Amino acid sequence: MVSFILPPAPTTDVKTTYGQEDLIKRSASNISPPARQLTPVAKLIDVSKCIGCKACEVACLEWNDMRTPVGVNTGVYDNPHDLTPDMFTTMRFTEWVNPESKNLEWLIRKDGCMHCADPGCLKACPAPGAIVQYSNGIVDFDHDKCIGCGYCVKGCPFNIPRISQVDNKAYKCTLCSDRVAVGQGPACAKACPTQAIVFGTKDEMKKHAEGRIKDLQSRGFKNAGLYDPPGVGGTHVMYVLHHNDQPQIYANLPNNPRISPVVELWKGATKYAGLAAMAAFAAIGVIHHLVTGPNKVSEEEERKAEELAGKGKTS
Amino acid sequence: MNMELSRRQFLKGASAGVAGTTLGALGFGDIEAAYATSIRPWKLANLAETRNTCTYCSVACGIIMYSKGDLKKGEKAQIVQIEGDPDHPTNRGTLCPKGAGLLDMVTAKTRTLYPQIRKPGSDKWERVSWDVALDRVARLMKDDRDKNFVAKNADGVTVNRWLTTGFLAASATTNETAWATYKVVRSTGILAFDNQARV
Amino acid sequence: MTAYDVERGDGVHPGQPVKVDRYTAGARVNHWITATCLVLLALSGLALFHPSLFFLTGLFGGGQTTRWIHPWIGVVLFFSFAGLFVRFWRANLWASEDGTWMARLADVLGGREERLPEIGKYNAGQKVVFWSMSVLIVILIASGILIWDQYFAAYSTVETKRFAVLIHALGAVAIICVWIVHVYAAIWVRGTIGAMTRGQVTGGWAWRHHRKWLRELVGGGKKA
Amino acid sequence: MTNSWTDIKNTDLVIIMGGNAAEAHPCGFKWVTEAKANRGAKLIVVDPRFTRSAAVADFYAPIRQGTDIAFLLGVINYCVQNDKVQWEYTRNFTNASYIVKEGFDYNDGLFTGYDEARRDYNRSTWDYELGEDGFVKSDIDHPRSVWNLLKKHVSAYTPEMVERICGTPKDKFLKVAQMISECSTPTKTMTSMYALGWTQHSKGSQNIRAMAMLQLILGNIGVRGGGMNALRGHSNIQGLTDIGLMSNLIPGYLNIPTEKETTFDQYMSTRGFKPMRPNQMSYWQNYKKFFVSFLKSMWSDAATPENNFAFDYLPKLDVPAYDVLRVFELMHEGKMNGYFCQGFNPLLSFPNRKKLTTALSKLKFLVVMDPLQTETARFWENHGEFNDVNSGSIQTEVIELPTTCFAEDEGSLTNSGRWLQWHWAGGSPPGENKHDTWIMAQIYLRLKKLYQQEGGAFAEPILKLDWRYKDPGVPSPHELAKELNGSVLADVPDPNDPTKMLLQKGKQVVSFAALRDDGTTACACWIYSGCYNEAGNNMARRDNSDPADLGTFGKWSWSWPVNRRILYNRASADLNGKPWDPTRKLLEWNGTTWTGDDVPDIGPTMKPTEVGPFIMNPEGSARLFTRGMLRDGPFPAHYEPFEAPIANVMAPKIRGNPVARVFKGDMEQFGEAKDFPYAATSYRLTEHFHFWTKHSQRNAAMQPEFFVEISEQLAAEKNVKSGGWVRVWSKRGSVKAKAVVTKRIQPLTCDGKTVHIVGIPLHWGFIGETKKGFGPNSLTPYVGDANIETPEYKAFLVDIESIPGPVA
Repeated sequence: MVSFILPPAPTTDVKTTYGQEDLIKRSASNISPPARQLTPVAKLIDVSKCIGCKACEVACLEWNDMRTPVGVNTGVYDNPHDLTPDMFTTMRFTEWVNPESKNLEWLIRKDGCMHCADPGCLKACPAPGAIVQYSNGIVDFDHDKCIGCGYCVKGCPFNIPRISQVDNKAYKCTLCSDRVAVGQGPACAKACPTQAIVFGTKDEMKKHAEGRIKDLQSRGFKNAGLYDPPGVGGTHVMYVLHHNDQPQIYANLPNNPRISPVVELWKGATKYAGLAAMAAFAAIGVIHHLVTGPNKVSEEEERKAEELAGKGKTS
Repeated sequence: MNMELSRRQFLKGASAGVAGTTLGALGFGDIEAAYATSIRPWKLANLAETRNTCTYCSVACGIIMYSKGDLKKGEKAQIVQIEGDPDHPTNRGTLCPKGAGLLDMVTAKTRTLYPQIRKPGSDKWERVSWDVALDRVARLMKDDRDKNFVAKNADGVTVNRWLTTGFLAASATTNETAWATYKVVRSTGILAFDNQARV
Repeated sequence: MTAYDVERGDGVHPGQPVKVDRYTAGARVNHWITATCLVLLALSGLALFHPSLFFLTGLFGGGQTTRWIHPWIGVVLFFSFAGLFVRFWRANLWASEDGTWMARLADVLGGREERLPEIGKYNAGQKVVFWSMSVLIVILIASGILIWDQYFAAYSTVETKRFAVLIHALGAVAIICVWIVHVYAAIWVRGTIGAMTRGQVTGGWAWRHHRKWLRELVGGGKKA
Repeated sequence: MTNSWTDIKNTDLVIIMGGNAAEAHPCGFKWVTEAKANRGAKLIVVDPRFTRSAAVADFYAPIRQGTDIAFLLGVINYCVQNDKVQWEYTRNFTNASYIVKEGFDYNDGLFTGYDEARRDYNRSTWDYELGEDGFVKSDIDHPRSVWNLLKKHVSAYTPEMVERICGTPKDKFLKVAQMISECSTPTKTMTSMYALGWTQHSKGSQNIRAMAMLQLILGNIGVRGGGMNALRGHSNIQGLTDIGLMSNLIPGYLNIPTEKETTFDQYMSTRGFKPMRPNQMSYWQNYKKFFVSFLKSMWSDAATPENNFAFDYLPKLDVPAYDVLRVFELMHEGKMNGYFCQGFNPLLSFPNRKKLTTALSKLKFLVVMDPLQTETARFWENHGEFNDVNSGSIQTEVIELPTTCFAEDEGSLTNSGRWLQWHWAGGSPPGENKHDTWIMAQIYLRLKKLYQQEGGAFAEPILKLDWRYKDPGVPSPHELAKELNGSVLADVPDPNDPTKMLLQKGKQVVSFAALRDDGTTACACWIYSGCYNEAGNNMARRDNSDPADLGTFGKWSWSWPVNRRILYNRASADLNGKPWDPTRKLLEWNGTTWTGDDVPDIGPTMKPTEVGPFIMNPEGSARLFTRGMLRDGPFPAHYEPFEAPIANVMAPKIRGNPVARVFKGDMEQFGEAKDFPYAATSYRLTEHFHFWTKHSQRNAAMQPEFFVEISEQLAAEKNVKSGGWVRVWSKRGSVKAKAVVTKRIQPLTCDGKTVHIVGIPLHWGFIGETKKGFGPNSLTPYVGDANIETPEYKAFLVDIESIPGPVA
């Protein structure tokens, strides 16, 4: 019996060591494409199976040795209320009345880093190597290199990274790259009781999603689909949504996320045009000097000044 | 005789049960690899593993407790991580939020740590030794039992019951503890004996 | 407006050559503080502006320090420049001859001063530098505060910050270009730097470049 | 559970009613999602609230708390009316065709024989009619056949009546009934998942019976993917109940004698039931073997045939049971001096907290053994409004003994699927914490010493208690587990071949089949017999292979009885022993013996056509009509909770369950709908486990603060803002909480009246990492189920108002 609940065991390919040569992207650096291409991985979050139990949140906290403060109830189940430097993932609950069926649907979305193929955080980061992307797709922060400028926050189309007030460094879900490195899935995926969160190679996750989507369509969710937004080159954290035609009902999941054009302009044209402009001004100065030579005061002019001053004195 | 299957055997055996937790090489390689990176080293390296059962609800999920130090080797053991047991047929490595937080219960700031007595009318605890506490308990029991034990009821029927002291048994102790408790409590003739089955 | 052309402390000392007081000690200190800040800001800013310049963070003891020190230098610069502004703004108000001067930019660049009108304490070029600096610094401090996340993260949306960070970058590029012009002019026009070091220029220098100002000083001296 | 968690993956329809599996048992609920994903199974949730289970359900129907019987009898009525009955199963495997005694009747909400003064029935007419042969008469067409009486009984519960009582819109009810009725075919099964949502009512037992009856007529008991599955609460509550840690129990569901049963023979005479139908097994005929073996395990050599195996050492009951409600009532009356709490927090667990505090204050001594600091151990400590007591005036001596927790302890736990799973200690205890076993042993040894030195009241049972452990100070889990399994005390020669030994002295018995009533065997808990036999510790088995891939896992740990995974599994095959559904084969009769994936719940060679599947019943069949076994009726009937927003529309004069026990003074403590207009219910949240996880910082952060849930409509009426503060009060107490205003709770219309529901989760107290808070037990009424006294936590009345937040 093929289980739809859990993906098939992945077919392993070339074993590899894990290091700089596995990076396909490195913040503020140009690197040559990696010699080996790792199997792209993905975490699939099936929102239709999520019971919002928060096991993933607690597992994440424990695995990462984090604690998030005991807050207050604000009239909703969303505790903690938002992502923080000590909370890489959180459940966002939405009570949505389906206009067609008139039935209440309790939409529960696990929010966290989407591990974009084209990561805005990495694009914005000025610190070389502080944000890296491995060729399996995981986008990771290297806190030794992070300078805490918060550019990643501005670069992210999903509003994920958070800057710690304690050590002024950026934090977000690492997709448990340390677990994946030793052949395990992320802590959240392992814990998830209903296996609404599953982890595997991206291809397997897409296949797995197909099965789930068929099942959902058979249950009347005709717009069920996979959320793998092309605007950011696809993501390594994907959602199965029962209403894929309107992602925004899931606590404002972006409809068609992409890196903000402002950020593109800032990190694109501006960067180069800026340097060029400054260089140009300097160069013009040098050339001008060569051509016209120094602008010197002549003896005669000194004398004229003395005359003027003298007049002024002797009169 | 207790067959221990490795997680991977289990994978082959059952339907891809715990694939989610034991993906072979998602690109990355072995443990040394993790050390070689900027990411913090594999957290569970060189820790002792002990199999246990979640203490909370009666789904009874299998768990693996990772400890610094190994009780089986007679060492002091400090548990540092608790995860679901991927071999377990029911939970297959998964845990609910309570189970995922088990470690915090083991290491809770509000765990009891030594015997204490609160004297009548007092507003504070006094720390005492086990001997003092246990002798006191035995004495209180005996005095009450001797005073209020009912050997025969009004009709002269032998009833051998002790009604003035009651015992509320736990709900998460082992069957073995339960049996030891049963023996002791019943032998005294206590009838006010109950457990958490109802609430 | 000519009255504005003479600033406090300006004066003439006859002799051979004539010496002319152009900047008071206070003005010079104020200027160099501002100048230092601007240079440090440029260096730390550029370090975070383009990866190829990230090595500049080394000058400040690493990226983290660079990140937190940059905005504080900005604050110092802002107030320091405010001082300069108070000193210089009147003399930098636009005068009739400035238009002509601008129109004859070719002669300016060619160093053919004789074809230019007599100029007060500041020529149009210097005034343009002065006012661009003033405007750009306001833009930079404003946009800078918006992206000073360590203290002000909560006060604006991410979208606002995105625009702020772009504007900050553009402003920085502009101000650096202005600064290059400023510095180059000082070097090209020999005898200028002394104005900001010793506070004096030679009479010839004043005659050649700011004759109107010189006449007023002399005239003023006559009045005195 | 009749089945197991993993078996749920075999079902076609899951009905979650009287429970909230996704919320309270997420990892067990996994198997519901497995069934949905792989079998296309459907999930129905019927609940007053749109729960986390409902969030992933295919169909949700609202219901007013405390009206489940009306709903379920309505579904049975629907099945009867539309002939959606698994007839072969119902005819052959249930008592549908048995004839009931003349004179049995049901009128105005009452069965024959009600005595209002005693709040009890004379149940003599609630029984079968016997023939000359002494066996029950059987004829399904007889006007007094169980089936015809059932038909008549449920006919009142029309869809209209269900809507009127339950507030479930007719169309939604019919949809549910129709979906359920489809499972009457032999190849479709439904599983029922329930928990405290059914038990915590004054008619809790009948809630469950109603569903059991429905499952029987659908042919869903004993089959894969079927059954009655009690999710159960704590990790070993099943085990503690199995081992009989209750006032009236002996391990393995034997009973403590009452004072009417003065002698051993008199006690036995009312047990060991004879078959009521020809050829039936009536397994309780072995009662004496289990009972004697138990007595031997208690008092060993001191239990001899001469002293009736120490029958007199057992205390005799003067009342049906000393359940917690009765005990705290006695405490409240000042009739108790001492109390022990072993890993239990009654101050937050039992109803009417004010009464509990008064009761505890009247004790001479209270001993608390717990790994965590409990509110109960600190009931005397003033915590402002959260525990507003005057320490000085409380004369109770409290002794707190620190225990180990699961991680530091070895032994077995029994889960709701009856699996006994062994676990190992992995951590060193903190501080001076000790195992509960060590503590019990120390208390026992010290008490014994005192009796040896000073003598005292009836010391024999204590002095002669079998305590021959390697280290009497701390019996090992293995020694105790072996006692649970049972052993042979004396050689027993083989009757057929005297040269051979049937049983060998000192050996562990294979299973309860080997137990004897002559004192030659000892066994602490007969249903656990086989858990630790000569084959070793079967509870520690970890072979998770599942050959049929049907979730049996027969070699994983050990389940009672005799490693049987699905109870009544013989009923998975038809009268001739062929599986109802070959694709979900469990057992099959091959002509000479039963074969299959599970241990047969019947003699392996017993002919299917002769012996019924329900061997524990003298009838050999399952009971739609339960004779006099339950105090409140052989059939379930709709009764309102003691505190209900509307009167009982079927019998307006009856308040609550007419035979539920109500102590003097408590009746006056029930509130009226006019003063307390809103229907409250209490429940658990997935982020927390009772009062334990509030000690876990990470769990505390997930759900930090006490709140109550109300509908947007009620919030508007009462001008309550979500996230604002409210006060909720009943006739017994008052609590302050944050308000969660939600679409997940909707007002219902019952008997023409709008009923607003107030949801009150538990979990908060005055110790731990969470914000200090109250619990629903400050509000709940002091009354329990008519049969087993489970407190009525799920349905009571409150009023609510918006209040300004505490000035912090």
